[in-house]
Amino acid sequence: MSTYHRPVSNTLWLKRKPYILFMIRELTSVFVAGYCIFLLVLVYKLTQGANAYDNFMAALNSPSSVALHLITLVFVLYHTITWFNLTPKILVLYRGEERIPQWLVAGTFYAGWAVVSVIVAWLVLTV
Amino acid sequence: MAKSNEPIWWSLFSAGGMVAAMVLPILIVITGILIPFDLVGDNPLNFEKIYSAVSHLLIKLILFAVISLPLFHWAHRFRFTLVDVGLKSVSTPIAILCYGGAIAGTIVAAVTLWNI
Amino acid sequence: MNSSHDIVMVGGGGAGLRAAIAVAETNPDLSIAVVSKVYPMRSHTVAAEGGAAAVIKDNDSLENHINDTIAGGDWMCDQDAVELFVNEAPRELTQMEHWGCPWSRELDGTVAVRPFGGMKTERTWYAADKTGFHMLHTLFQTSLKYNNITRYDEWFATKILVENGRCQGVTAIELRSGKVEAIAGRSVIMCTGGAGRIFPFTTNGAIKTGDGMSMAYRAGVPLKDMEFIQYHPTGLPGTGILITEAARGEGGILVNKDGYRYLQDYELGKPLDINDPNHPVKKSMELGPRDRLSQAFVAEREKGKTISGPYGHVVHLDVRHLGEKKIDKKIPFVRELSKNYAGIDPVYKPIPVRPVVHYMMGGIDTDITGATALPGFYAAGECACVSINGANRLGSNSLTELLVFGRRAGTAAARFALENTAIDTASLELQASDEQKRIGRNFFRKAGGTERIFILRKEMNETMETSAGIYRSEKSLKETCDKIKELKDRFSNINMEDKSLNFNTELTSALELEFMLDVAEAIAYSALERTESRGSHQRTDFPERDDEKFLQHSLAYQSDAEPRIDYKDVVITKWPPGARVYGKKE
Amino acid sequence: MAETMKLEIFRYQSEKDSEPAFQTYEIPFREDWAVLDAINHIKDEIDGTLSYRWSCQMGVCGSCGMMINSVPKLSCSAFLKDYYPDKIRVEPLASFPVEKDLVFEMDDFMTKLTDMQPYIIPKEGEEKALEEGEYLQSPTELAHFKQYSMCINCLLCYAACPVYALDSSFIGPATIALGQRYNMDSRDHGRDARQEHIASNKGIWKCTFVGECSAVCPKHVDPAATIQRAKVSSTIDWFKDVLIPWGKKK
Ligand SMILES: Cc1cc2nc3c(=O)[nH]c(=O)nc-3n(C[C@H](O)[C@H](O)[C@H](O)COP(=O)(O)OP(=O)(O)OC[C@H]3O[C@@H](n4cnc5c(N)ncnc54)[C@H](O)[C@@H]3O)c2cc1C
Ligand code: SF4
Ligand code: F3S
Ligand code: FES
Repeated sequence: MSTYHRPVSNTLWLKRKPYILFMIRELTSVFVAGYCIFLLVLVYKLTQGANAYDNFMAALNSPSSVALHLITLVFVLYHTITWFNLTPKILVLYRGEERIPQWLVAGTFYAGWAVVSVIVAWLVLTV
Repeated sequence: MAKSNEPIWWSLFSAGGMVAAMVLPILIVITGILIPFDLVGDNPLNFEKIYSAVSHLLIKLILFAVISLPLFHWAHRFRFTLVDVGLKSVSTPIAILCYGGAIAGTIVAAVTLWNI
Repeated sequence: MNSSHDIVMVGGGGAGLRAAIAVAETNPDLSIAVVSKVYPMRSHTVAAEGGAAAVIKDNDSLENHINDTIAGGDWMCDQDAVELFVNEAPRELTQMEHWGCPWSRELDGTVAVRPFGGMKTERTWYAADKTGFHMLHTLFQTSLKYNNITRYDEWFATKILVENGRCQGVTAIELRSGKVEAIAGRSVIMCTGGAGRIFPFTTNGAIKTGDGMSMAYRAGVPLKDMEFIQYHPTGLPGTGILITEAARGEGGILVNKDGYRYLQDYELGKPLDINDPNHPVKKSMELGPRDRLSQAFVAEREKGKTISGPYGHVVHLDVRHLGEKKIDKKIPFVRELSKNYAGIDPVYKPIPVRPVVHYMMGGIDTDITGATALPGFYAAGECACVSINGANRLGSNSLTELLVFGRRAGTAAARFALENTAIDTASLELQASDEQKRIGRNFFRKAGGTERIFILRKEMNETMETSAGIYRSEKSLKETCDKIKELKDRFSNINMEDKSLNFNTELTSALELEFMLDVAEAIAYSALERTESRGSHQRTDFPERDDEKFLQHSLAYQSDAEPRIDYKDVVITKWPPGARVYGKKE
Repeated sequence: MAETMKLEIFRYQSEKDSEPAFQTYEIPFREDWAVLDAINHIKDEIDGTLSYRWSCQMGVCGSCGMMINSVPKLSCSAFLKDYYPDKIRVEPLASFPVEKDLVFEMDDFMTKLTDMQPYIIPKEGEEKALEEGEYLQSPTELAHFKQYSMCINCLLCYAACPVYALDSSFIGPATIALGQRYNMDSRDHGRDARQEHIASNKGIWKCTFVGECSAVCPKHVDPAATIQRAKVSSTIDWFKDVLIPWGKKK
């Protein structure tokens, strides 16, 4: 009598849709990091004076930059949505015996996100 | 108490995830859409304005967090992703590389911001 | 190769685990084996829904619980056993609480109780509608604490080992390897549960095949009161899945095809309006005892008032008036089961139900310590008959019984083990190797044979339902007795397709069928001999209760051609037989 | 002509086969049949050699878990009508060693569960005697752990978790949820002992929050959530330990 160990391959991740979605979720972090490096470069250009900075900013108008931004945006939005949707799993709150509904917890984060976005836009663009 | 250093990485990962979720989308919209398509008037990100803004300590700190924390978020996720796709045997070097990268980015960010 | 312990539990359900913990707690030096054909948490105690009875509230009294139990059992209960059971019940359920059982609670933090059928006062402790599940997992998880408990998970016991007039262990098959071994013990406690699978429609899981009853019967230990089989009035048609009595305890009603609450026609009281704050009235209408409700169903069917469906006739259990919120809070599992297995949501539609075989009042004859006629051999739980359930068990007494008598059997068996240390290992090994040969010859290596296990099982199911079911007669029972004889003959000609040693479930099905045929035989013959009607045993040819002749427990002994049925007195202490009255103001 | 459908079942018998294979059976299609009913039909009427575990047929004993079209399910609660007329592929729960056919080996889980100490560990010296009655526990306190006590040990969550598939040293979802069930019980004081496992490198920190454990859990235990919450509380512990090492030593 011997047991049979089924082989597990690393392509396991491609075998079921939920796993693929998970992998995409994890890979959003690459785009997150990418954009942060972009911000870092932007700040670095600031230290190099107006010229360097202006050239860098001008490059934002190029089609490739726009394309890269759009792709990044898609992934980062995916990150935001999955992140907020998971918050009620971690924040389990009770009002007496009743659990505060998950949509309410996630909803609060979405609302917070909207507020933060408006504030950031206002700060960056107008002040 | 079980000894594990994961809590430190995990808390940085979580903080980074939250910051990224909250502020990155709008920033990307600004630098990737609003600016190139001229939807927000005349050069709102001009050098003088941004430079003076970033000179504020508070803004520096915020920018520092916005750059550094998501790097740790990446480091943590990417580390596990690499392990998951089969690099388990080299999981320690991977961890060093990933977190090392985030730390390096953090230092560069700190130094750069300091210099403004 | 064979193993030896001080005490061997056969069965890892509620009774087996409670007994094991009792021993482990009283004496940490004793080595305990828990042998179970499934992982303990799969045991059918897991399926119990409604709750467990014990008096704790001020509006209740021990005397009430005793009265309800004795009257519910139609005076077939041994009153000394009932008294002791009721006295120890609160302590046992409190013990479960201390072990972490998630009992539902009152706002003040005390344990909540609910009403149950045949009970004068609400006294049923519950954990939503998964009481058995929570009790079993609490016991199982608690048992992990004791390292003097050795588990034999997925070991299938086949035979009791008797040596020098004493039970000294069992033989069992390790399912994963197919090896047959003796598991020796200075004392053995049988806790193998019921045998509902003898019948076609049952709330019982596939593992409830009367193994322990049969093993005892084969070893010469009598089976007591086997004619008393409880039908639960509200099972789902087809699957037999139980819709707990708690559904009625919370206010659910039973109606026939005209939407009429037919129970009022069967001396179960007058219905109150469902919106009346006093509905449901205890010991009345829907909260009458199970035997009477099941019998009322048959009468309605004969009047043509039931609803015919794909799995025979049904009536409706209506809980809609409770509303979604209460249903989700108090009986969520009822909703889940109805949705999954009957395709209806009880919030919006009534649930189709029919009586299904649920519980064996009878079993291995034991005294109040769990001891049997065979020294060193004890029994507890549904496979035993201490006689607290009489001719009809009251809902929610059984889970408590597992605890009270599981613990008692554990303590008594431990004492026996300490006093009788000698074990005849050599002879046991010899017996084990004989058993190995028998199993090899009759099953593993059996060639030829034409009978399919499934066909024999089906025929047994059919004869039991039609002739030994809710209503019986001499004619029908004689047919069943003959049929069982025939099936036993045919069993020796079964066809075994699977010859492998490793996890051979065809082998276990065959062994289980062989056990069930024994138990079916004991049931049919005991029922034939009892020429009266009492509790769940209703004879159409003898419709009256006969206290003169039958205030007696039947004892079935296996013997060559037919079992021998003997009798012994019911223990009556303070509560002389009376009429069973339901639905009346007291 | 009655409708039929096909079941493709994983077969492995160590005494005969060195490799597993799939065997296809044709079964009658019945509206109200669960996959388990169909498998029972095969066992009874077509092929007596097929082995699998089952008992309650009502989704509570936890024995009948199988991969049904690659998704872990209780076969007694997965209905043919949801697949008809396509073929259904049935395999033993993923990630576990196969004993025979659909029967998989559970030893790993049993060891992990035992190590987790899933029972009430009372505060020393403060145990209540039985005569003093029950511990008081409000419905709210009950609600805090009730969900985690609903686990039927069916192990679907293990079969769904890719992390466990790749690394079976991971303690895994159900075991952690059961540890947390006791940690959150107002009667228990054993958290420190359980943290040794929960907060170790084989425990919660291996979980990358794939979340499939919760998606397949038939009893809505939500082990994924439990694990993430344990990460939060263990992180708080860690900071307390590091930042105020002199505090909180009892
Ligand atoms: C659906 C349902 C609902 C119920 N609801 C209630 C209720 O609300 N209240 C109440 O009081 N009662 C209720 N009951 C009755 C009660 O649950 C049972 O009587 C009780 O659980 C039986 O427990 P047990 O320990 O005797 O047996 P079980 O829990 O059936 O355990 C039997 C054990 O024996 C083992 N075993 C059997 N044969 C062998 C063998 N050959 N070799 C090795 N091991 C073997 C099995 O593996 C198992 O571990 C209900 C019963 C059912 C079916
Ligand atoms: S957590 Fe859910 S899926 Fe996992 S074993 Fe428990 S009940 Fe099954
Ligand atoms: S699927 Fe596995 S990775 Fe974590 S969230 Fe569940 S345990
Ligand atoms: S058979 Fe019990 S859970 Fe499916």
